[in-house]
Amino acid sequence: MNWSNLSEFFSMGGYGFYVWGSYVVTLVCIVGEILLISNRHRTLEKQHGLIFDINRKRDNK
Amino acid sequence: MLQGINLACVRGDRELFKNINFSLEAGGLMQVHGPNGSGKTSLLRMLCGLSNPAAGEIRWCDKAIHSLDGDYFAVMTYIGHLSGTKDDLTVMENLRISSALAGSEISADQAKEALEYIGLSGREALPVKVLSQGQRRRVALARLLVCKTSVWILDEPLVALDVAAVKLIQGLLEQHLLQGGMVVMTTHQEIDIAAASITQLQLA
Amino acid sequence: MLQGINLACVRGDRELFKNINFSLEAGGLMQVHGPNGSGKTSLLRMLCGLSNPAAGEIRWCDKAIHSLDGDYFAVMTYIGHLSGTKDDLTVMENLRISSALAGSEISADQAKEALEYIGLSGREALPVKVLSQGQRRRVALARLLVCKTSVWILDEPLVALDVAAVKLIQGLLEQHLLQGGMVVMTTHQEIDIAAASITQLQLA
Amino acid sequence: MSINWFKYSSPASFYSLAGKITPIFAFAAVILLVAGLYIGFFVAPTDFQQGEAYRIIFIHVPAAWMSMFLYVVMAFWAGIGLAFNTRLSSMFATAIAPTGAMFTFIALWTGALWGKPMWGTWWVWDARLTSELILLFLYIGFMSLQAAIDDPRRADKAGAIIALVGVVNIPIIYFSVQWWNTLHQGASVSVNQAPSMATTMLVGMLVMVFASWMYSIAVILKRTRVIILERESHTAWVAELQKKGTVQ
Amino acid sequence: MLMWIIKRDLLLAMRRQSDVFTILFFFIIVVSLFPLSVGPEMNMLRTMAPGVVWVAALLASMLSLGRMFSNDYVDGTLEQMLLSPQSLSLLVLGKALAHWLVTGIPLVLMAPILGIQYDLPIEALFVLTITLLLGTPVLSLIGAIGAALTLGLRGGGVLVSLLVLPLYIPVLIFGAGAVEANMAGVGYDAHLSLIGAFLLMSLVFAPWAAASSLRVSLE
Amino acid sequence: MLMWIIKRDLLLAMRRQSDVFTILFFFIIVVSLFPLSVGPEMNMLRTMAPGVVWVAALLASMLSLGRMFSNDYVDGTLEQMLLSPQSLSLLVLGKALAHWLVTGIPLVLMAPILGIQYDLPIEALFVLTITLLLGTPVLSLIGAIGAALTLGLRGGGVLVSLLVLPLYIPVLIFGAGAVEANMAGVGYDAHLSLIGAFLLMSLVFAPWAAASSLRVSLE
Ligand code: HEM
Ligand SMILES: Nc1ncnc2c1ncn2[C@@H]1O[C@H](COP(=O)(O)OP(=O)(O)OP(=O)(O)O)[C@@H](O)[C@H]1O
Ligand SMILES: Nc1ncnc2c1ncn2[C@@H]1O[C@H](COP(=O)(O)OP(=O)(O)OP(=O)(O)O)[C@@H](O)[C@H]1O
Ligand SMILES: [Mg+2]
Ligand SMILES: [Mg+2]
Repeated sequence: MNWSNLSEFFSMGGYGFYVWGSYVVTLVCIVGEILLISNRHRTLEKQHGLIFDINRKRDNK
Repeated sequence: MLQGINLACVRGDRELFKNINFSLEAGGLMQVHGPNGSGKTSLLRMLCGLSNPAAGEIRWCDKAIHSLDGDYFAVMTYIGHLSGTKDDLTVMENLRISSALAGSEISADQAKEALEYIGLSGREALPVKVLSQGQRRRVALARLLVCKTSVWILDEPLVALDVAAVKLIQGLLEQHLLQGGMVVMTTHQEIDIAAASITQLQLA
Repeated sequence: MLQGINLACVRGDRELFKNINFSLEAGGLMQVHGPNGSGKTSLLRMLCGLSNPAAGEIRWCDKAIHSLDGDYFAVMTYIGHLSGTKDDLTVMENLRISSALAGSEISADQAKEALEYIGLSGREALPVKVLSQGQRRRVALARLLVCKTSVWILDEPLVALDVAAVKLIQGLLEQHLLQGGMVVMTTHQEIDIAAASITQLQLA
Repeated sequence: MSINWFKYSSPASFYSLAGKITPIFAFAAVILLVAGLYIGFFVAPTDFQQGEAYRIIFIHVPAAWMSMFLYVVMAFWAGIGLAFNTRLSSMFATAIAPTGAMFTFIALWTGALWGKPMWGTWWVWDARLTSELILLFLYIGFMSLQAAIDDPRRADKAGAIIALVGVVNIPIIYFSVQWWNTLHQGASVSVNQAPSMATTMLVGMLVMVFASWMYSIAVILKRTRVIILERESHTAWVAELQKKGTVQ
Repeated sequence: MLMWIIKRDLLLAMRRQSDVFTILFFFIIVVSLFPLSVGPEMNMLRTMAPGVVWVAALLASMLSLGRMFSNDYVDGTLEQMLLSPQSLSLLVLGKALAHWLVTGIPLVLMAPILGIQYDLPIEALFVLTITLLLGTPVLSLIGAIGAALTLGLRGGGVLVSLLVLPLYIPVLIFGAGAVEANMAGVGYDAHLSLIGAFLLMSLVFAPWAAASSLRVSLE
Repeated sequence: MLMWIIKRDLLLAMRRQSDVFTILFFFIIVVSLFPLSVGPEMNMLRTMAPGVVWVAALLASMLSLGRMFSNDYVDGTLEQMLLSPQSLSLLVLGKALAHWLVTGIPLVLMAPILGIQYDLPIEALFVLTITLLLGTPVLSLIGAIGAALTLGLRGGGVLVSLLVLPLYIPVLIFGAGAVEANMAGVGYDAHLSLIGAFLLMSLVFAPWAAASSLRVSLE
């Protein structure tokens, strides 16, 4: 084990800004990418749902 | 009201016409005839103030149009060879924006109605670049439906239109004339438009 | 010789037409009719190989045209909505260069003759940008006089032309058909062309 | 066991296949990520030269490798799509680009953050750095071109051409930049002075590389599915899916 | 009117979202090209930086000028605008502002990041951004005159750049100069207020001049 | 065919002489702006010179790319060329060559004069000219691909630069590198033969790639 306590872990031997800056931005990128894709998927679902609704209405008439 | 006095047009070293005189009253239609290259477009561009006559003067309500500027533009609509539509904007946006820039803002409903009348319903959301030639022309002409101007200057408005659309435009012009509007137009196609007074202007 | 088999066209999410079949023999004229936006231009662009049909095949002498490529282009001339002329070049240069690029070089005399025939004499040295709309159209159509191709595909060739020019083109087409050429054309104007066989194709 | 691969080259059947296998890769990615980070932060010792700053390596190197590799894969699929007119391969290429660009960006970003403590500057015009930057431009060019074309099939073909031209250029760029830089003995520091790595460091890094692999595969499959849906929304099989309510 | 024209141009830009991004990336690429051809020595690059960024911004803004009126000219919408009852100067102002929003703003936001590539100190980055913020609208406004004049283009292409560039150069010199002054430890207020003066002057005169040019070009 | 297309494009350039001059003028301006914005130290300017001249040449050549096909596209002549029985690659080659004759050659001729402004030694001027002579055709050829791909896309002018600039980089590096090598007293043969190799490669592949791009764009 390299770290005796949490603050030592966060300070990264004085390089905290650089190390955590890298990891946080990477995390943001990855989460952002996943969110963007699922967002795209959800709007598609909504659109298809809409088409589906219209079809149903037409069928009912 | 709209008067041309001794108009002449020179293009390059060629004199296209001279001593053209006419006077157009409310409800009057003027049809400009002539073979290709006889100067019809040149005349119409003068009438709407886009170019200046080599000689003579154009008057609106007895004042020279170049002294009126904005006031004349507020009562006049010109539709020329170019369609004046943006390829990247949708049909709806084109109509609303061009009307707004021409001085009369219209609501989405009004625009929708006009587009339906002119036969573009279902195409409101398409960008103009994917439309057919005749449909583009219709977008340009749709402005006539929503503008509140009295002088319409139309350079071959019927080009690329199908038979149904020609009928539609014919009806539109007749209605405009009936309401006291004025129309100056050219066309190579035969068309009969009923009007209180019709002037035929023949260019050589 | 020119055959369309089960052609279909899809634009965006709209199916413009499907199951179009036709066959055009030497001396045959095909007129494509339909309201604005019915897909006439789209069909003609397929016929000349500028776009691919969504389904079906176009054959020239029983071979699919996309397998022929250059060989088909050598016997075909297309004139569409766009004039295909350079604004900055003179009428004469336009004609000579466009013929050369289309595969048949012509001499200045030949070009002069063609331009005279089509009613542009005296304008040979003017840049196309100063010409009137109808005159530009004539420059484009002058290519028909000097090309030696047998299939002509013409998209509204009569637009912007005056009555005299329409007559001229009519005569030209009839002569071409008489000599065993083929013509596919669209137009919204009424025109009667004599031909050995006439196909009327109506798009919805 | 023989799988009928042709069956899966149609978007419809690929759609359902991808739906089934994506979670597997996603799961593998998470496991590997956790393992890699654990090794990276808790097992691997402090570097005696660089101190703790070297721990950036666990994302920097995987990201840099992925960025280069994905471009080649993208160009490959785009080329296949262009040559054989297979829709699915073109969709793959389109789906790979954003992920590749993201890894390129991460490599640049982490590199810059590493450079400041190590070299005293965020950026130097060194061969590797410069060619990574140009790689980002190539990705962005590919994506902008595709975004600017409305018709997806045209976009596929146009994108394929630029991707192929780009892939020819990448080695040329890499070597020219390297040579340019060595001729000019300007930069006094270079990434080549990497520390001789402890085994645990190496293991951590490799685990992270595999995690990036799994992540890329999962994300790309998922994005391909979205693209398939977007493009094929008018077709019968999507309508079928809608009826069943199984679009996801 | 002003709102409509800005709205229209922004809408057109949105339709081609890639437009905004490509201008931005053009800027980035041009700035990044210089080190490639000059060599990687940081000291020299740092001295060059303000000049390079400014020249690149000027080019990026200038490159997109062509489209300001010519698209509208070709499809006949400009003709229609001239026939509009509202003031043409206002219209030109609207178009110049839209141009700045689409091209200028992204450059301003991007500049500091590029400055880092050239290892500029923080304060210099700040000055660079401020000068660009004040300077880029001037480029759009003056550019509008040039764009309007080039519409007619009767052999006057060179004449126009000759006419417009002398007006660009002061902005460039004071823009880059302010950053250099700051890096040399000298005050840069004078530079800034001069650029501000250019901005005011061009806001007043450029729309009018461009409107007249448009009328001439379309006659 | 090849002759006719070259002839045509040169004729068009002659008609619009201003275009040729603007490109040249742009080149001169960009090169001359640098001393203005960077400062007058001769040693530094001399080191910068090859890079600046090469970047300026690259930008000037790129600026005119937009026009390579788009004019022909708008007025329908490109459509007609696609329907020509002759090979499209040949046509593209012709257009790229014409582009080089109109934009590349004037730059090559102008470069030594601009080099003098930066106090380059005679031999370096000579090397600069040679590299430009070999390098500018590559720019036109690769540029043709970008121009063909972005055809008909609004905002294509900037998109084209985004696509081709990264591809230009090797030429830029070796072009500027040769001059720097010469000034440093090192041999520059390797640089030259590399540029020559690029030229050959792009002569073979670029027309073909650009022709396919044209077909895609016009579909
Ligand atoms: C923005 C700055 C940076 C960029 C764009 C960058 C880019 C890259 C690339 C593309 C690779 C993979 C190349 C290959 O494997 O051949 C790589 C690997 C590597 N980088 Fe960086 N780097 C940057 C900064 C740094 C810094 C500051 C360090 C450490 C001082 C560093 C250390 C390493 C190491 C150790 C490797 C892997 C070892 C190897 O494969 O040779 N990098 N980097
Ligand atoms: N610089 C010039 N030198 C000689 N003639 C010119 C010049 N500029 C224009 N022309 C001629 O001026 C005329 C312009 O005609 P205009 O466009 O007004 O015709 P039009 O009646 O509208 O014809 P169309 O029915 O074809 O539209 C053309 O005959 C053209 O040849
Ligand atoms: N992306 C799209 N989405 C929906 N419809 C489209 C799309 N692209 C084109 N269209 C439609 O396809 C049709 C194209 O028609 P085309 O140009 O072939 O008509 P045309 O018969 O030549 O008409 P015209 O007589 O007006 O010249 C138009 O109705 C247009 O609205
Ligand atoms: Mg006319
Ligand atoms: Mg049509």
